[in-house]
Amino acid sequence: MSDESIAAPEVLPPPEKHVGTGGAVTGAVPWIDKSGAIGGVFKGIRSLFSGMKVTVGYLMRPSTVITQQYPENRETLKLPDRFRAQLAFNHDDNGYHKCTMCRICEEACPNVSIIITGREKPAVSKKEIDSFVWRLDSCTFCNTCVIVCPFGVLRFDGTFESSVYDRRLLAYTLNDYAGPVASVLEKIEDPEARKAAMEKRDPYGAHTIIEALAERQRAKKAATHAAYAAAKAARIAKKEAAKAAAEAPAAEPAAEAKDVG
Amino acid sequence: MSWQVKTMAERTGDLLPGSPWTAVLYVLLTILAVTAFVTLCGLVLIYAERKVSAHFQCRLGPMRVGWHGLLQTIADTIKLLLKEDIVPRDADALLHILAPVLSFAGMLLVMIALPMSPSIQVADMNIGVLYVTAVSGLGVLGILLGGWSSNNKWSLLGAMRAGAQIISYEVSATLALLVVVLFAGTLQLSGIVQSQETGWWIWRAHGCGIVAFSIFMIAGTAEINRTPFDLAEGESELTAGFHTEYSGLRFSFFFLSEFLNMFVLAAMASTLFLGGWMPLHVGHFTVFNGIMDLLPPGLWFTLKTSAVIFLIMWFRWTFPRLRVDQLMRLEWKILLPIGFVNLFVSAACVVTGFYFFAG
Amino acid sequence: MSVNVSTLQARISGESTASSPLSTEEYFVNMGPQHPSTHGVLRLVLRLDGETVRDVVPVLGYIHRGIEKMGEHGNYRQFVHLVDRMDYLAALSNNWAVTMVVEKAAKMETTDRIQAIRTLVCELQRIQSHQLWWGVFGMDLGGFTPFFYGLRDREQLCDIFEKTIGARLTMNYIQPGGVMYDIHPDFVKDVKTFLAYFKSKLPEYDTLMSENVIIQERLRGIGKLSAERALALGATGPVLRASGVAHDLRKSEPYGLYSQVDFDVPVGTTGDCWDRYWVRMEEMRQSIRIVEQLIDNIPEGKTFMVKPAAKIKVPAGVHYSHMETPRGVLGVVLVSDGKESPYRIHCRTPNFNNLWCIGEMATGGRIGDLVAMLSSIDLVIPDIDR
Amino acid sequence: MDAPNLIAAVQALQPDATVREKTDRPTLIVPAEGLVALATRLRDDPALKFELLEAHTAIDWIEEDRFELLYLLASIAHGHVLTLSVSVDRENPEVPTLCNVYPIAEWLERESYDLMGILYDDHPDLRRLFLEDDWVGFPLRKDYEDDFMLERPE
Repeated sequence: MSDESIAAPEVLPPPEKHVGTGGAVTGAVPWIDKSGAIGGVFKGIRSLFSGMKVTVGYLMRPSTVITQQYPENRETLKLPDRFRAQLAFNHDDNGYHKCTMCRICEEACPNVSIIITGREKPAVSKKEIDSFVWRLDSCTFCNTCVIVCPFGVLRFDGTFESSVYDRRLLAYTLNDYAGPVASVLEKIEDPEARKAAMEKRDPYGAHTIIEALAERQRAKKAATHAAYAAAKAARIAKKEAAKAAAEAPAAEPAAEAKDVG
Repeated sequence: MSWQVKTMAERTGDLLPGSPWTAVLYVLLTILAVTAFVTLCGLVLIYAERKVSAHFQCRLGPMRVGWHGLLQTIADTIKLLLKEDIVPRDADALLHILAPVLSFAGMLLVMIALPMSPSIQVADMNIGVLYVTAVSGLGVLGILLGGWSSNNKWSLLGAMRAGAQIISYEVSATLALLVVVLFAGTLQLSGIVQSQETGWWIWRAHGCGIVAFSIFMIAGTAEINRTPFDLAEGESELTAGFHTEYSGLRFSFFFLSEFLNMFVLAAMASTLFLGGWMPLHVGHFTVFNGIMDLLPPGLWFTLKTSAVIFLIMWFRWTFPRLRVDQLMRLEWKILLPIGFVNLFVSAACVVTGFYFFAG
Repeated sequence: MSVNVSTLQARISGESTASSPLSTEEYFVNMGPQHPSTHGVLRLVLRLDGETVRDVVPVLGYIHRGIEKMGEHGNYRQFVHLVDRMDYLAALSNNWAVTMVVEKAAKMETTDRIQAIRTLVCELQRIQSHQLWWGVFGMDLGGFTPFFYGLRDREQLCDIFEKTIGARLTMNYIQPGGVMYDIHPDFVKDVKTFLAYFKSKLPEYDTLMSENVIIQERLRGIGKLSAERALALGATGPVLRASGVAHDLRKSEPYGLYSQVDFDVPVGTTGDCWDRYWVRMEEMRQSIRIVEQLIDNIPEGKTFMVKPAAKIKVPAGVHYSHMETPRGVLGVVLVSDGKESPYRIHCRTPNFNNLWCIGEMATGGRIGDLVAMLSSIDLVIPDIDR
Repeated sequence: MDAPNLIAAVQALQPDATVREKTDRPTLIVPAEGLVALATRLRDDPALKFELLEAHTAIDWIEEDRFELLYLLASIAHGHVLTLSVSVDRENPEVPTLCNVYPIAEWLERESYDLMGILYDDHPDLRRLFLEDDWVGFPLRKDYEDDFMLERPE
């Protein structure tokens, strides 16, 4: 019985190019030789006992337990820097961000989890961000927004406990304030003027923006459907015309000429 | 040292002529004690299984409810009691309800015959071994009915597997029991325990005992449907086998009887092969035997039973499951012939008196 | 010639094939979509005769998300993260397959460092994927403990990936033009620690499972698939190699740095479940070899060749490239019309074709065998449904 | 066999096969009628021996009003690859099935029928693969629409 498993493959031997650097491995199967009835039984039983030795080894060594008791070990639980849990804005020591509202991240996001709105009346510069909305509920944590951002505004941080009771709260406003970027703010000498240019933003206040967007989307979808239907009708009409034209020429070549005209 | 065996049934008999009402009270107390024991035993076993399996697998197991999860089983019981009890629409409702009770009753009936110490035994029948074998067969009826009445193909498959498996392995288990009966010369369980006063049957019989013990353990594990013989449940094959359609209290009956069957098996194995409540005695070495007698017999029984239960758990958390035809082959082609040969050899040993401390 | 569109009802209401008067009644039973050993939402309609399987009809689509259609609406870079969700146990391989076809079509240059990192993480993920498979295989055969050991060792690799990539499952790491991040400073040290650890655990895997007599009895001669049938049924990866065909794209069409490393291709002989088991066990050892050769020799260089936000333009035409994931050949057909988003993307996923073999294998076996066969194919259902 | 030789060899079998441009694999455009015969010969010819149908997919060229079917063949014994391209009419997309040549085609063609609506003649079990039996429409077609589709907002 054991010979079978070590025998060379009979069908379709591996082509030579596969052998290359290492070659194909066959055989060396740790197969229990059951050629002798009694001996085979004993070997089989021994294999069972060696398995039992492995498991009892772990039972005897409680140090091998790897369970982490999660809520209790919050203090010691350290997630790596790159861990993708929640998108966050990089605010510098003054609390200023660098987002210029270039919308590269919004465009790169595969599923519209980032929605950026600009201030209607910018205080200082030409374009100022109003809200940077990130939808955790539709985010796939692909990290694309972080790597495409030319100013390093975004980062993923390890705050992974983000459950809430209302799913509308899963849309976060990431920027602390609506207003110009750090470089512009730093040019303003007067601290009062700086404060006036900045407007506080609530991290959980994004759902109004999303609802407005959804409304727009519904309207657009209706329009798209109408466009699809029109395109389909046009295609069918074109096809009908072509068919008619294909059938027609034998009978009425003049009619075709009229159509073309 | 001689052991005064007095069962609860005998005590009731003693009480009956003088004060019949006390006797009735005593019977009621005994019933209460057995029920309490069954419940407690189930709780402990489930907790032990979860902890042992966890540490086999580098886990911690239950840790939250109570100290190291001690109250986890109680919490689970409450959860099971509060769950909705569903009887499928197309099920045979009467049998569906009856099945877990039957399964539980079979286990409970065995429980009263187990000698746990000289004074803790409900009834000591002179046909104890026969009774245990017969009554423990009731369990399979519950499983078969449960699987059939559920009106679910997976359940039916599980029940059929269980039926074939339990009835087959009963043969081998009985053959192994007979070896001990031969050596002890009695079917009475307390008699078998007392016959091991000079040593346990597992080693006194030149190998016959250990072979019979191995067969009994394998066949017993198969009878109580535990891995590697858990084909009736086979969660990766049959989702949950015969109890797929059970929920809440009825499921917990199946669950509890499965665990208590494990206790019954371990208790039987320790009674027959490991001396039951009898301390570790070696022949007539009085000093050694005297030291061993310092531990009370009840504790000896508990220790031995726990050891056997641990062994069964160890099997479960190490081995994969056999296939259904391999299971049958193991029984009819391997265990049964070995069992028969073993029985004949034992008979020869008994006739010739060729075993340790004979007579 | 006739086109006859059928339904599932028609497919499973066929006449019983039993002809003997002593034959028993056959019946249908649904295995799945909620079943412990279909590993997800796969549904198999079984025609059973007692315990014997007479026919298997897989019913798919419970997790079909239309990834191919979604791909047509985004740009090339946005498609990469979608394929994470196909074979989620080998997300890096999926990323690389898409990246490879885009880079090949758009003729993007890469450095040796990029290729070395890609090769390394993919091989580590091959080990990771096989570890999980090993555990699940044990569980499907009724032994629970291997599952925990497999996951325990997998966790070590998850930690390594967490540090470098930041994700545990849906990586989106390999991008057209490079890799998202350079490797973490601890990467080399961590991988070496892991290799030392895992090499001591592999013999334990063997003791617990491979050498166990029950496992061998359960797997030997079960679910045989001859080399001809395996090829005809389109099987690839370990399933094909277990049947005796040494087809491994890492050898035959080396990509990444596979041409520079020395490794063997394990090949089975009979194509039964045991061979598939053994091929995967051996592949873990070979992957360790590959990682060992590369880990000290990661060349220096850039890790991203273009600006991450740069638009990718693929010349019009049909492009195809394929690679060897832990489960077989993952090919991506990319049809471009020269615009920013693909005109059509089709993924030839390994599990889709491998699952088709189950009908061939399972007929005549028992339910327990069917579970072993399903597990030995190492199915990941989202990879089938896409 | 390298690509030019391969194309020449196949063109010897099927003289009206033309080379498809803009691909990175050797690709031949063949008519639908002789597909089964050609595939059988490609599989059985010892010099070609395409034993693996690696992938099969359909492309909806809606502007040109046709479907293009791609059959990606591979030979493991010889290590060469070939793609067959078949064009069918968009209104009546019927092609012969390759089930009898490559058994895997049964699934690949079912997928293609399910999502693209290609009809395969003589297919033994042509039914939906992913979607329900009563699904209306073929989602991968470019003109497919249903109420669940979301558009990316501008």
